[in-house]
Amino acid sequence: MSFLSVNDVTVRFSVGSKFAAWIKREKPPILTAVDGISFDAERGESIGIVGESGCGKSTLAKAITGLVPVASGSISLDGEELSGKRDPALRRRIQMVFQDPSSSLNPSLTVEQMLSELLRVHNIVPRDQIADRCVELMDLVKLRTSLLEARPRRMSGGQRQRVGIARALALEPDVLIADESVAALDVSVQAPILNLLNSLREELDLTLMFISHDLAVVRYVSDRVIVMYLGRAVEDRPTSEMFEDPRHPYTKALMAAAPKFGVKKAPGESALKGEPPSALNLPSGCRFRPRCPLAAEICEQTEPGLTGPSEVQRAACHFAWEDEEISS
Amino acid sequence: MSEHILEVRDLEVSFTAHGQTVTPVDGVSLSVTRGEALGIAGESGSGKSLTLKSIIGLLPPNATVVGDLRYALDDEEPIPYAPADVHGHGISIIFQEPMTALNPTMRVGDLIAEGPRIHHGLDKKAARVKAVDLMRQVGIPTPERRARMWPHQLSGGLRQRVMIAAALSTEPSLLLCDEPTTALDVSIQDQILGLLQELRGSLGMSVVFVSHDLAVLGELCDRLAIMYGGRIVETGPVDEVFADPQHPYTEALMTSVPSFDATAEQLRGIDGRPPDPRAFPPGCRFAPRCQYARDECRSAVHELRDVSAGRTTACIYPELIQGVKR
Amino acid sequence: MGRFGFVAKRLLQTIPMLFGIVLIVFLVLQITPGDPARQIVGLRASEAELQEVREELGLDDPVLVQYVRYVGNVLQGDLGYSYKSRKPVSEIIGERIDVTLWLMGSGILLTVLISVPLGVIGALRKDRAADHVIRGLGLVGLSMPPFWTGVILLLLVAIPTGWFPAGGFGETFPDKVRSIFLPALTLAIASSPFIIRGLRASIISVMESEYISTARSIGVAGGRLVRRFVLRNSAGPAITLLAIEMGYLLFGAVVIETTFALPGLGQGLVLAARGRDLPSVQGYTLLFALAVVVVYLVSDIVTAILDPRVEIEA
Amino acid sequence: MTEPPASAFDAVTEVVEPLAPLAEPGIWKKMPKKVYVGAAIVLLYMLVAVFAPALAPYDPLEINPVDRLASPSAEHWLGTDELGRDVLSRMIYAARIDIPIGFLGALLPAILGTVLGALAGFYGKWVDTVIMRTADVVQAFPAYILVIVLVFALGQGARSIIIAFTVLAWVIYTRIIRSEVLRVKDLDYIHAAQVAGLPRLRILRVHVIPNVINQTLVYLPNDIVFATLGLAAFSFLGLGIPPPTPEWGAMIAEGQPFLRTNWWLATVPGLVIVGLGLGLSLVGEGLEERLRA
Repeated sequence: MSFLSVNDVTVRFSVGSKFAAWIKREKPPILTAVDGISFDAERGESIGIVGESGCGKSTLAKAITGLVPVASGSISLDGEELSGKRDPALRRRIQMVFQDPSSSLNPSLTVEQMLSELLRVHNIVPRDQIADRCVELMDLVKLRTSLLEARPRRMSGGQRQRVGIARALALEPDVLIADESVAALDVSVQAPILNLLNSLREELDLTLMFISHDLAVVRYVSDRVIVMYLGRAVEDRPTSEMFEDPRHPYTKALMAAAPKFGVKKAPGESALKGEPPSALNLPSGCRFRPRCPLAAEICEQTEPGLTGPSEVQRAACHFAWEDEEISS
Repeated sequence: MSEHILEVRDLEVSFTAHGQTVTPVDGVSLSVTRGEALGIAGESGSGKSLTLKSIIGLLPPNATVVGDLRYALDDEEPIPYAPADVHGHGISIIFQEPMTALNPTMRVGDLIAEGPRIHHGLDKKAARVKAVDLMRQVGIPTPERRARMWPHQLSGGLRQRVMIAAALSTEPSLLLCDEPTTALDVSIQDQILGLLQELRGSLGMSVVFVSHDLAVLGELCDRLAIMYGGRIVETGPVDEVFADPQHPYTEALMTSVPSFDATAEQLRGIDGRPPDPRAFPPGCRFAPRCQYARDECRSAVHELRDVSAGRTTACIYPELIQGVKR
Repeated sequence: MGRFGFVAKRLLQTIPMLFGIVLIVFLVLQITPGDPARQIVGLRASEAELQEVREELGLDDPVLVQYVRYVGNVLQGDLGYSYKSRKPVSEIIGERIDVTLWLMGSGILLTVLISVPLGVIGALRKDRAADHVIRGLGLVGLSMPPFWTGVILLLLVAIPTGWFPAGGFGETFPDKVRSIFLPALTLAIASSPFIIRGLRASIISVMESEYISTARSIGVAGGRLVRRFVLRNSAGPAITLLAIEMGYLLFGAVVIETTFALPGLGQGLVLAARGRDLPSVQGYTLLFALAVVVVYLVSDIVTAILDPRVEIEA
Repeated sequence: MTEPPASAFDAVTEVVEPLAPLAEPGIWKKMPKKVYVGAAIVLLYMLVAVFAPALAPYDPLEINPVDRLASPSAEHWLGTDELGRDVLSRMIYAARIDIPIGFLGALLPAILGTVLGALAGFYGKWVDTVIMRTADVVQAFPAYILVIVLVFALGQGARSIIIAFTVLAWVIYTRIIRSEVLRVKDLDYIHAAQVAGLPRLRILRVHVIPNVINQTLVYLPNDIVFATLGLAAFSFLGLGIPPPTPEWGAMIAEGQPFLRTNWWLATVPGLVIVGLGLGLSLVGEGLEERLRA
């Protein structure tokens, strides 16, 4: 049994107007944001989840933290099943760092109030040690202790993001999910936050799930990367292996599309044609087929499963492992 | 015939509120030659976007602009202009967020037709045909159908293409780009960059492209200007700047983003935060965050000095820079 | 689907609201102290006479039965009989509605004539002298009780010039115009500050949007910019604002009709309330509430037509 | 206009802008000048109300048939009314009626409306439906018409007026607070609190309310103006405070017949109302300016 186990998780939202559907005598349209995602993570492992907007990566994170209900499938941590209505003691073990530093901290509270509230409500440390623990947390995320008295408005984006990390660590979680946690920061302050996450993971033996649209960033912090497209995982491989030799055409295209130093853009060229289809109206067979350079007849008929030589070397393309034996 | 299509000398943009004056653009000079793509890089608060908007006079009314702006019509020498002179005549702009940049209550085809109707005196019907042509030119599939759609019915990538078509509708010789790919997905950004590169070639336009992302600028631009704290701190051809940055800030910017092809080594990043225009530090504005800073830096007078042909830097100790290992 | 769906949904939403309105008006009867029958027959009537009226009005039936009957009557346009004049309330309303329509109509006209130019000037001259003056006047206008404004107009305009009557409603068209002018002006002074403030904010927000920058950058300027880019985008909020203002205007009409002794619905409501004439009070109230519901509905539909983004979800 | 417009019923929420939280350090110092000017005016009115017995030269109810409709003089600064009562004294005593009713008539709906708005926005589902549909119905009655009807049903007097204002005016607070709660509820710090497993009521109390409550504070001064104007209007119509209690609106009504001869009888009470309204509006506008985030 793995430490964190995500098993065939599906998340659906009903979208559009129920009234419109009622008039048309149809069921309200259902959007499947996350469509049968499975993966296992070990304690201390760092998993990157990468994909473009609308691929379901943030929804997956919210499902794991319990912020959105799971339609089917299961999530378990350390052998314990995590339902939507999990009790606070279990909830505590999976914490999250959010994207936008301007809205991820309560503007009314000082850092100390924020941290001590959590320590108090969850009885993390005895009451008389709360103040000391707050100082320790600040040291952990490398912030000046004097900032304990500050409110978010007085802090820079990078500082706020560190407070966000401290807040998550206050509950002594086993799993830390970072959802686009550096995307809103200025380029020059991203690196220190990434370095901090890397060192904290080692220091505290955290299982880190790092969600991002940016392949290079994911590469920097993850042991293993899952690429998502329209709610599905299309590739799940160890980081170095995937970056050297991507197997899914979408992964290849994403890597080709990312701007690189010293490479001039060719006129009119692009790695990936067209735009993703609507998640409400998916094509038959493989959902990447309409944009795929390799698309063949089989892709129209059968949706490829996520398979590969091992549990952590998987890709959802009929042609991904053509040159290799698949051990199943 | 002059080489330059645009010349900006000692541009200052300032705002006064509650008796306090802030100058987020503080003495910027730059020039763009015909057919050239100039990239302006910088972080939030560097003044890059304000610089761009003052070229086309789209700053909010409470902004004060001082400086010498010259633009060359056809084959003439650059001459001073008022922003209204270039609206629809020579300079166009595209923005970061195409949803807010398109009129929500106007069909996209009608918006693109505005330019031809005003400047070429086309009637409604001819302008509409022209609009559809432009939409086809920027790679919008089924342009006849999409011309009748409202902005909110299009995806982000198509909206940005509509924005580009509207900008091209006045046949500009200089296109200003204000982070036009930042709000887009990587694969769509890649498409838009390819499109802009293609249009540059086919229309012979000059481009000024503003972005926080050096790699994006590198894909499209010939020359780079790096801005920090309301000033340009380094300029030069893209390849040379990347290979051998002559300002510590440029170097720091390059080493603070994880790269794609190199194996993971510890990223350096930059301590502190970008300076607040309300309280720029004295001397070299990067000095408080600079790993090479010496005492003299804190009183250095800002001046762009030539390093080699076509390259300038504001750093007084460029020889200290260790260089980027890539 | 689109906008048709929006209109359909909006119409459907109105139905439960109408029942709620009728319920509240009906409940007033229930909580009002005193015996309606006694009020009708007078203090000297015998117990038998009283009982007869009670039965006639069904006052002894259970509350629910009375409510259903009341709803049924209202649906047929039967609002009951006035305790005072014994005439049908609907007939009394018919006699008075003319004056109120005149007052509202000319009041709205003057409001638009005053507030649109001032709102536009305020927005275009934001934070300059003209804007400060307009905002200052607006602040004073908001604090002025409308009936007092009427009194001041009587004192400063009607009495010295003698052009306008101090009260009453004329018979001929010119007389009607003369007698409605000052009340309408009073109404306009009371409601303009809201509209000016809202219109100013709406135009400013449109002018600051990036699509105005886009338009200017491709050379759209002057009247064309206003016509094709500003107007349609700020019209929606302005119409909504005017619709909301209708609620205040109706109350303003009540007060102003009393100030200027105009025999309209508002004066009728006040007289009925003072005279404790319950069916009349209910009738007037119901009518006023219906007017608001209809105006809001129309405003929502018009804004939906103006704004392509209003889909059924709105 | 970046979003499609809301229905006219909910339009008030379109102009709601996020405000600084209640606990923003230093936000309550350094107010714009207009707040101090406005507050000084309001304070002056309050002092007059409190010290009315000491300030008023005469008993406001004392009838003096000999000295009817006297012009202003050293004895009667503002003259006397139809019944020979001293107008200045009546104006001063009226402050003891208008000010408390105006303040209470806004404060009670503010409390009720804020609580209901927070509940509707935070809990959603049927709680939201019930509260907001009720709000729609109340809002369908034009402004103070509902107050007239309620005063009709409950009987004249201060108590009925305050109840009627409360029944009517909670709607606007509810709409404002609800829309702000909906906005805040979707911010990441609320998600963070949920992920941290904090109890829902605690999230509402500590993380939501302190960040939206200033909306109520900013709207309150305007609402006091409306309530004061409303009270004056009802008394003017003869439906508010019954005579002989002095009340500014009623005094305007009493003075109107004598407009040609004793014009000050009907005009001066109005000026007094305008003064109070201006003071309150200045406070409201200045507060909003300062708190706008």
